[in-house]
Amino acid sequence: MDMHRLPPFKIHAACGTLGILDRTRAAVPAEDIVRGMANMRERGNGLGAGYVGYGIYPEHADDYCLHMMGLDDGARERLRSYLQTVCNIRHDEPIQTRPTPTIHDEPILWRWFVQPREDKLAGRDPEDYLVNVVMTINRDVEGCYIASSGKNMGIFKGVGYPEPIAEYYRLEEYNAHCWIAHTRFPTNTGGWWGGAHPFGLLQWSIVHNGELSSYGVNKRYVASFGYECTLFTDSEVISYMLDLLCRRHRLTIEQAALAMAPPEWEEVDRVTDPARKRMLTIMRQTYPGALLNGPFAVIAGHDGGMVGLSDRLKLRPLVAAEKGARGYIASEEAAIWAAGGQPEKSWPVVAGQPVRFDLYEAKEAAA
Amino acid sequence: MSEHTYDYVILGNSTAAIAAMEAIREKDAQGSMAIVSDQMAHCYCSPLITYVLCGKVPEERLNYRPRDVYRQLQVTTYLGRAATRLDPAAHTVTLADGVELRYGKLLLATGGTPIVPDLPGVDLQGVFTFTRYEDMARVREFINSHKVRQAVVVGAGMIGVKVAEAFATLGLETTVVELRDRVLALALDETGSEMAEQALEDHRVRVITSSAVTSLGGSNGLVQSVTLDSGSRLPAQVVVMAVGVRPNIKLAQQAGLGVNRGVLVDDHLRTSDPYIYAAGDVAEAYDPLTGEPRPLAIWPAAYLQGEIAGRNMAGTDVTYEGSIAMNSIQVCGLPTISVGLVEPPGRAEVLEYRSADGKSYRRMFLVNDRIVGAVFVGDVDRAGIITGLIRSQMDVSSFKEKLIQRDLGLLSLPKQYRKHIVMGPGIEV
Amino acid sequence: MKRVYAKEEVCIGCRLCEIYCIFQHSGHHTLVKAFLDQENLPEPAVRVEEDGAMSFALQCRHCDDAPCVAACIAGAMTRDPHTGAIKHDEERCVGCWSCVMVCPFGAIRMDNEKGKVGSKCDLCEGKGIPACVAHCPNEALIYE
Amino acid sequence: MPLTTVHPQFIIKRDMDLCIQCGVCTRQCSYDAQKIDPEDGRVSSDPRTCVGCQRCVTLCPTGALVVTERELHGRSHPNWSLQVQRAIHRQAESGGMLLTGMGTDKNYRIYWDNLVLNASQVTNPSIDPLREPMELRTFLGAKPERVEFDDEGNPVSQAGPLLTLDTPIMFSAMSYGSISFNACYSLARAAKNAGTYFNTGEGGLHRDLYEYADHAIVQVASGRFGVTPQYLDAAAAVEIKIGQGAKPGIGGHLPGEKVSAEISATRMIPEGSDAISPAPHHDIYSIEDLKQLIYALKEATNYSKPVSVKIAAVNYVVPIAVGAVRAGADIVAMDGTRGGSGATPTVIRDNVGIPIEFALAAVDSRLRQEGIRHQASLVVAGGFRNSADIAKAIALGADAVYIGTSALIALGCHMCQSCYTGKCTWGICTQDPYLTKRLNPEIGTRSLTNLLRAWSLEIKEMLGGMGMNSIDSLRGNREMLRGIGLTTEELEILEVAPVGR
Repeated sequence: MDMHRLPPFKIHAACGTLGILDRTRAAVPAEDIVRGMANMRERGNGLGAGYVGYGIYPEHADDYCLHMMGLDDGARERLRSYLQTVCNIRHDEPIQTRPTPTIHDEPILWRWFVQPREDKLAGRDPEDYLVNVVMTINRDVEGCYIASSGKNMGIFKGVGYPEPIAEYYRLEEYNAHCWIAHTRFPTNTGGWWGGAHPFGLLQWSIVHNGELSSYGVNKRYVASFGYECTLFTDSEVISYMLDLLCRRHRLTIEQAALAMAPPEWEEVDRVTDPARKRMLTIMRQTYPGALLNGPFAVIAGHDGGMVGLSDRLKLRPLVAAEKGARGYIASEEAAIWAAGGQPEKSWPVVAGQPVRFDLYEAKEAAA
Repeated sequence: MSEHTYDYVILGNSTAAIAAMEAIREKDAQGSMAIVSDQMAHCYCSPLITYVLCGKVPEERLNYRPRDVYRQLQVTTYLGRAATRLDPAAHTVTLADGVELRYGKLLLATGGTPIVPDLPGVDLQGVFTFTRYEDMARVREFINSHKVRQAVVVGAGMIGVKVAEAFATLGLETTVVELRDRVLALALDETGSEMAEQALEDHRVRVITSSAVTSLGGSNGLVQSVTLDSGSRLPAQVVVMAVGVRPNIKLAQQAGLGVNRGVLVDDHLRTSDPYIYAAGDVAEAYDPLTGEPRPLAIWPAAYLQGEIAGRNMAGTDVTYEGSIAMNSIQVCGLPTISVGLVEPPGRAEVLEYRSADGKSYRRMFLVNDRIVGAVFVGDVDRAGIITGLIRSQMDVSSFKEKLIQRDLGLLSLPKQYRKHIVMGPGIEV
Repeated sequence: MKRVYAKEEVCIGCRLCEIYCIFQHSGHHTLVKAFLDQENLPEPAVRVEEDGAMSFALQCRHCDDAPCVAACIAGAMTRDPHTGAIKHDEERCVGCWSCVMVCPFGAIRMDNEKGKVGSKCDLCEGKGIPACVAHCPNEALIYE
Repeated sequence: MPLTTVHPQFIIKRDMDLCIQCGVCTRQCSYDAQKIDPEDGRVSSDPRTCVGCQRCVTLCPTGALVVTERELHGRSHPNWSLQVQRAIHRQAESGGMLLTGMGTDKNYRIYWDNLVLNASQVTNPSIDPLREPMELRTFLGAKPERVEFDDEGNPVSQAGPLLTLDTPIMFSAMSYGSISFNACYSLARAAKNAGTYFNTGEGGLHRDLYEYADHAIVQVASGRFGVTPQYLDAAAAVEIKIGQGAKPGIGGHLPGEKVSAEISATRMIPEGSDAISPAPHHDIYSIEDLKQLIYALKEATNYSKPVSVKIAAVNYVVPIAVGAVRAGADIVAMDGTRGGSGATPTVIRDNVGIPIEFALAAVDSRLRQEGIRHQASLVVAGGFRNSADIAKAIALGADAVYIGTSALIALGCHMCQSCYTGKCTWGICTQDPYLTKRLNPEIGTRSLTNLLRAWSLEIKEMLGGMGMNSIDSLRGNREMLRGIGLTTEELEILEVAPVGR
């Protein structure tokens, strides 16, 4: 199964998504997220599932953790030899797994805690540097694919239903304050480990249910800023888009959502407050390439918490809920109930309007 | 209140009266109205009586409005009874049979009476005037019941010429005698009259001009001959006196209303008495071309005056801009039209056109670049354009040379005038 | 009432208005048949005036205070109280040309053989939009 | 007159059973091919002068006329086709350049017909244009690369002056002088109705059209005709005309007899004098000269409106277009080889210039690679026939499309390619008042507004079918295209996948 040089065609899929965040950073037991995902079994076809956990490597909180999937034994060493040239490898170890029925053809799973090498940074922004490293690995290091590259977070995904994948990756051994999970219904591929969601880049992780008809425009837009799409999935493009808008253009999440799911011109024309109208107009004039058109529902995880966004016509379900310190976002409310019992408050995510749950500490910092 | 009281009373039953009746009813749906006429006939097109005489128009097509027009407009009719006395103070008019009508407003539309010169033998049988239906009926009956071969018509005006044409059509040996030196002198200029005479001659009507009738000879009460001032004697078994018509002002005069040759009226067609109006041949209204009032015995003017008088009587305020003299008469198949002044004052500019075959002729008179009169003989196509220019007194200097051309059209007129018409809601000339 | 107005700036002098006016009043159902029946082919009630690049089509204006109705001595020219259109009754017309004398547009056409007024625009009453308006290729005639 | 060996091009057939001798055809033909024979007053026709404009056929009330192209006869020869022979006959007679109108009639491949558009089926649903607003709003001009905000959350980034289009279709440059005032007037009013723009071409802006100047893109061409401060000030945008698709590299020539009083006033040239637009701008001999002119125009309009540069699509269109963007152009308009023209040497029209499809694909890709695609909008022109061509162009990366010939056809043009004669029977490409009346601006405006409305509806329908409710998601979305019957190099240049992949 050639992971790298896939025929350049678009991968279509439907999916189920669920995100749980404990805003006090308290650990969310893995079984909660797994129970929620099991409830959405119908939304997947067993050809892909995955989880992202935030706060799982407290001891390496400042190091970038690269989750590697290797095609063959040699892949690890090939990655090591390249990685040494660009980063200081603090520590590397296998990702603990256990044999699990229905999980097979698994790649070599290894994680590396790294820091960019000062001598190679040459004044460049370390995060830009790391993005390049990840894209170079995915493109040039034979048989090697980086699933996630953020700090104190990691993505555990593969071919299978959500429960066996959780079982296989022994998720119960991790203490994450935020789990985001995804079950996949790919259509035109047999499914492969790297293609499963979530898709991660640095702190961002994306699970996505939908089908971007604007994929061609979005792909070429992020490409013109140096992001090279190799997986041809919507979530890859969306994660690059978030990284571009929030990290490099330093837009707030609301502003990024305005670029990706802007109000229609009819609505903009009706806005009376001139400042807001000017802002909406300049955003749509500047970011047509960021407009995600077609149905989509996205849950994005980042250091500060979790965000949900759906397309401006709400063609895919997305619902949010709260229970105590916990924030939930999911494709179905039933999954939320299954994960953590009846929430105090639940509401449908408004079309085109982001819903965000932030860690309490992040709020105090910002306030 | 006696049953003969009406809001409106109209004396007369011709075009002016009918126009007034219809105008009043359109403005005032309820007002009670009566119409009085010394003639029994239903309102009829008087100019057509010569056509009926010679059979060109069947008698049943003579009526000017449908038979039930009075019933439809709820108008009470008093026909065959002349009005004999008018009392403006008492607002009453007394008819020949003694019936007295009380009126709110009264219209005098009694038209004109034919002038009958006081000549020896004028009372002989076979001598007629020819202005009313009865005249035509009596002439027709006389011709059918007597051996008539020759006819003489005295006066070659509008009526004289048409009666002569009718007699000739009936096969009578017809002669028309005219005091002036040419026929239709009031309507046409010299060339026009010449062409009209030629048409009459072609229709076997003998024309004798510049001569007057001195006496009529007859035997056992029937007219047999007409003697002229030249001394010649014309055999004739029927004679029609068509020397002219005079406004019928006797009633108005006796009622003390202001009269001249006709009943004097203001620009609302009111007479000197605020409740009495006058319209048609009886009235003497303003003529914009001559600038002073004069009686104008022409059909379109009568209709217009009647309509405006009616509207004013019914309470609206409409001014009458006056009518210009105009005549359209087909002399034995030769169409002739004349508008405005036929004898132009002093230094008028003259435009003239004569077709190669001599059959059609046009002449126009301009006074400081405004057309004041025009004559068309033979080819009268689109003559109304010139009529429009005369009525509007438009400055024609910019297209003067086009006026007389045969293919005169609206395109010959300045764009503004044309634009206004072609795009305007209708006639505002 | 609705009338036909000519927009001189866009009249192209093609005379289709005249052709369709003739056809409409010809009593025939096909244009070709109408024109084959030469003898009783009616005159068009609309007349195109042309002088170089200037041209426009003119027909009876159906004036509000129509002088022709006033002038007609035979009661042939009357106003239809319902439609307001000026109608000409060929039966009653005696060919005295009083209407020709007073029509300021020269829109009344004389038919000298018959000695009567030729065809006069009846606004194609009962036949929908006037034929001249319907068939003007450049919308130079409007009916409003 | 020596014998002409140029045979008539058309056959005029008249069905005598249908002809009613009404003479409409004789009044409508401005080429004396239909005449009334004075001898018997009957209509007759002379095919030698007929140009096949179908005017008589259209206006004949009984449909009695058929005008067909006359098949060229003579022995066929692969190298010496009968058309080639005719051209030589003509030049042997005239000794001059052969002129023609309209776009090339050589059957180069039309690449739009080798591209097909995508549609959603299951995984992503179509969006129903009847229920959802389909957004075609398009902005032409320079946009910021990103939006920076101040502390209060207000954007500090500024877009350059922009044109706002309600539909990504504009009317291409057709000057007053080559086409009639009524045609210009119709284009102007239709542009205003449809919320888009018309282009004055090299002919200046007629004083009566200033009322529509807020929808005008005014051209500054090598002849500088009619370029005044008011002209620049009143317009919505200024366009420097470097080239035209039908005649890349050469200038233009409006014969003196066409330069009426109105045209001379609008172009500010003496009445009756030939209006020559020299081949190069004689003040632009290099890219930096273009930059100077661009900024001179920006200064003159104190940076209040976008400045466009129109070039013909030629071999080096990529460096030229990218250079123009770097020289400060807010809009780059590229006119492909199938573009139309009122009068052009046939040999240049048929042999010079490249198809717009490749120019567009290459320039859009290069601008994206250079990361400056946002600095200018791409407008393409040249032979756009229907809304599918437009949608495909937008998918390749165009912001908007100029249409010229299709607009003329909407106005009545029947592609007889005789525009240069100035006797256009449809009143479009002529100044003769007897002919210009035939284009009623009310009808012209309505036809053009209808065309734009129809095409916009079709584009919305196609967008909905592709699961999009905004043109922003189609612009440059080459995923939505697939190539049929194209070579791999062609697919590579177009960056379009073959059907089936």
